[in-house]
Formats: sequence, C-alpha cells, structure tokens
Amino acid sequence: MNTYLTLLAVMMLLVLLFGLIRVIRGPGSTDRLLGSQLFGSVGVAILLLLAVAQQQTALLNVALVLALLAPLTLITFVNLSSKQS
Amino acid sequence: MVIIVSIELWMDVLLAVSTVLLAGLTLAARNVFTAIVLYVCLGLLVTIIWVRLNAWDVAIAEAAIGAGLTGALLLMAWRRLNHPVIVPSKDAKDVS
Amino acid sequence: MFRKLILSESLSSQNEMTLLTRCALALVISILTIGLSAALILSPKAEPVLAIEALDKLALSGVENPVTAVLLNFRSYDTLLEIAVLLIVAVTMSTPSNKQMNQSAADTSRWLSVNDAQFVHPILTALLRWLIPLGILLSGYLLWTGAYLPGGAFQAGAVLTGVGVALAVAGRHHFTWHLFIARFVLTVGLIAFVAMAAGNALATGIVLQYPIEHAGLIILLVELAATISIAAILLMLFTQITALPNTSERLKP
Amino acid sequence: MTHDLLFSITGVVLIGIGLFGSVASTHIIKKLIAINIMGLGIFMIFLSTARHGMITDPIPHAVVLTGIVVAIAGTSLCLWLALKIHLLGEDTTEEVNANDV
Repeated sequence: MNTYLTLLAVMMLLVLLFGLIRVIRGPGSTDRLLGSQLFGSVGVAILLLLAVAQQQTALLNVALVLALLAPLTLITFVNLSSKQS
Repeated sequence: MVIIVSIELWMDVLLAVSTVLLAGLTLAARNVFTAIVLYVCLGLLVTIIWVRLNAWDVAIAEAAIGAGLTGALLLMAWRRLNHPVIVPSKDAKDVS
Repeated sequence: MFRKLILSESLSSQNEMTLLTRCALALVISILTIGLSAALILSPKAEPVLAIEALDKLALSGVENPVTAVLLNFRSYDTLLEIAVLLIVAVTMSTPSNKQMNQSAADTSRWLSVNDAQFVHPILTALLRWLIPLGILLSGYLLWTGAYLPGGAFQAGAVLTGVGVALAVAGRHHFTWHLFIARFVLTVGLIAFVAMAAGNALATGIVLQYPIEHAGLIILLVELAATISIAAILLMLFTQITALPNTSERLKP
Repeated sequence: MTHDLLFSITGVVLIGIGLFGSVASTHIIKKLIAINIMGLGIFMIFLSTARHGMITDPIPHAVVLTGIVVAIAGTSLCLWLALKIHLLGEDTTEEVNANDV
C-alpha cells in the first residue's frame, strides 16, 4: 500500500514537471501563472499522499497552509492586471 | 522492503534533479515575470524536499512564505519597477 | 566587474556580460562547487551530541515539539534577537514618504480603514470572505498545536501575514502604520520577550531560564505576542512597498 | 546516508547556480531571486546534515526557521530601496513627460 502511494506521488511529481512546460513556454503571463497554480494544487495532493504513506499527520498541516496561501500570488496578479487595463 | 526504499530513493533523485533544473531555468529566464513565477514553483518543490528531510516545521514556514508571500511581494515590486517614471507636469490635469 | 544596477526591464538587456566573462565566472564557480561537494563527501559524519542532549532535556522545556523547545526555551536568545532584527527592518522602512499614495482617499486616523467607494470584484470578495476567517483560524491552530506538533510562532505569523496581504491586495482596506496602536502591535513581541526575560532575571536570577512548572504557559504567551508582532512587521514591509506611488496610477484622475 | 548526501550536493549546486545568477544577471529582481536561491541551498545543506539515522537534530531546524523569516525581511528591504531609487528617477530610467503619454 505504501509503495503504491509513493509511486502515485512520484507520478504526480512527473505531472508537475510536464506542467513546467506551460510555465516556461506559455504564450501569455496568465498561462505561466496558472502553471504555477497547478504546482500549488498538485503539491497539496503530493503532500497528502506522503502523509498517508509515511503515517505522518503533521504533513496535513503543511498541506493546509499550502492550500490556503497558494492563491495569494494569483490574487495579486489578477488585481494588478485588472488595474492595468 | 527493498522496493519501498528504491521508490523513495527515486523520488528523492527526481526531486533533487528537478530542483536544480528549476533553479537554472529561473535564472536563465529572459523575462522577469517568468523568473518570479518559476521561483514560486521552486518554493513549492523545496517544500516537498523539506518534508522528505523530516523538517515539518520548516516545511510549514516555507509553504507560507515561499509559496505565498514572496510571490506576491516580488510581483508587486516588479509591477512598480516595470514602468518608466512619469513626472507629472504642471498642466497634467488637462490631460487627465 | 561591478556593473550598473538595472531597475527597469526595458534596459536590462543592455548591460550584460560578455561571453568570455560568463565562461570564466562559470569555471570559477564550478571549481568552488566541486570543492564544496568534495568537502561534504569526504568529511566524517559528526556525532549528534547536541541533538541527543536537546531531546533528553525535552521534558524540562514545557513543550513536546523539539523545534519549539529549541526556539523558545533552549536558544531563546536567537528568537529574541531575530524579532529585534525584524523590528530594525520595520523601523528602516517606516520613513514617511512624501509621495504616499491613497493619502487623501484613506482615513489615516485608524489603523485599518475601509474605503467603501473602491470597487472590488464580487468573486474576489467571495474568496476573501472564505479565505480570511479560515486563515485566522489556521493561524491560531498552528500557534496552539505548536507545543506538540509542527507549528509555532513563525508559522502562525506567516499565515496571519498572508491573510493581511490578501486584504491589502484586494485594494479596499488600507493600513496606517504611524499610529500608536500600530506601533504597539509592531513592538509587542519584543516587549513581551524582554519583560519575560526581566521577570525571570528577578525571580530566578538567570535571564532566559523559565521555572519548569510554568514553562508551557510562559512559552505560549511569548509565542502569542511574537506571532502578532511578526505578522504585523511582515505585513508592514508589504504595505510599505505597495504604498509607494505606482507611476501608471498617478496619471488617472 | 545516501539520501542526506544527495540533498547536500543539491544544496551545493543550488549555491553555485545562485552565485552565478547573482553576479551575471542585471535586473535587480533577478539578482534578489538568485540570492534567495543561494539561501535555499544553504538551508538544504543545514537540514540534510541534521538527520542522523533515527534521530533528527532540532537545532538546525530552528536556525533555518529564523533564517527563512529574516530572508524575506531582507528581500523586502532590498525591493523597497530599489523602488525608492527608481522613484528618484536617476539615469537608470528615462523620464517620460505626462503630456507625451
């Protein structure tokens, strides 16, 4: 079971690396920023998988903080670009 | 047991390689905005590394500061630096 | 070697190094990196003397989380001086700017003023309505569980700063930092820490050594003050940057 | 043992990348990001040497925790100074008259 969950976490990590393509090549700023938001949500998923695999409830706190504060960059960006137009 | 250790080792190797890759890409980016976004992604990856190193306290602080605050701070400063300084002239009111 | 610092992005490609300089720099840095790696690989692994001692004395510290015990009890000098360093940065950045933006629009007689005329997008409002109470709750939770789970003053302060930044970025709320109440919030962490140290010095004769029976309560109180102070200082650093006039906004009526 | 060594060497490489970036890049924000990456490398070496088999040393964790908070304070101080210099309108930027925009 642990092996399976760790394998899933590695898969998620590979998904993140594919998402990196959009961050680097993305035609517009919005594509890049949404790529970074993908990092945030998949990061939460990886942390939850590791929490079950390593039997560490402390990791749930990390996931909670990450889920709560990852949108901060997005809020800033949306606010700045709406002021621009 | 052997296969568990090897999968975790693979995860660590993948994390280490992608962190180095991401750091290189961050500083190689031509565009400052891309560099900021890549740095936020690097912060998230480093959070997972702190978890792998059993440093949960540091991981919480890094998740809050590296993923949230630094990105917002750098974006704000970039937006303010990115424009040429406009000196309001005496009859600027007519324009606006 | 020392190049002019570029602040505007449109000019940043002008002043780059030549390829030769870059190659020389990369060579020097790779030699340095290889040397450091060799030092790390070849040096013998140190014995965890200090770690064993710290974990042995954990029962005397009043908390169960070893990192909180080190930060607030065994090495509380570090934390005290760190809050002082943060306060020095805050004092540096609190110089009043003569071109302060929003000065006319916002009410500067209150620490946190609301500008009702400002338009805020309904989706952003709905998001903030969920985000801000949850953030404050999470911050309190991290502070409370910091005694026996990962968490503590720094993490709680960082989450609280995130909440404040979300509020400040939305544009409707404005923080004023030259008021008495704001200055008190900025310094309460240092005041509580120094007062606690002075009280200990009078009671036990040793500056930062707590009586064992009250250690948990003392640590919680100092952490509470430190959380508020850290959050306020980091939020002030952010709002001082956003308060500088944005050149494109000054054109608007 | 091997895991710790892996992340220590990653930390050293991050320090190298950050050092190169902080000298070679010209824009102030990229310089600051490079210095922060150097900081991440140093934290990584600290934390990966903190593990001794079953025992985890809490003292490097506490030091890194204070280091992260001080790093963001220093970064924001640098950004604030850069913005102040930018607003003074030295010859780093061209001055645009409001009537021309």
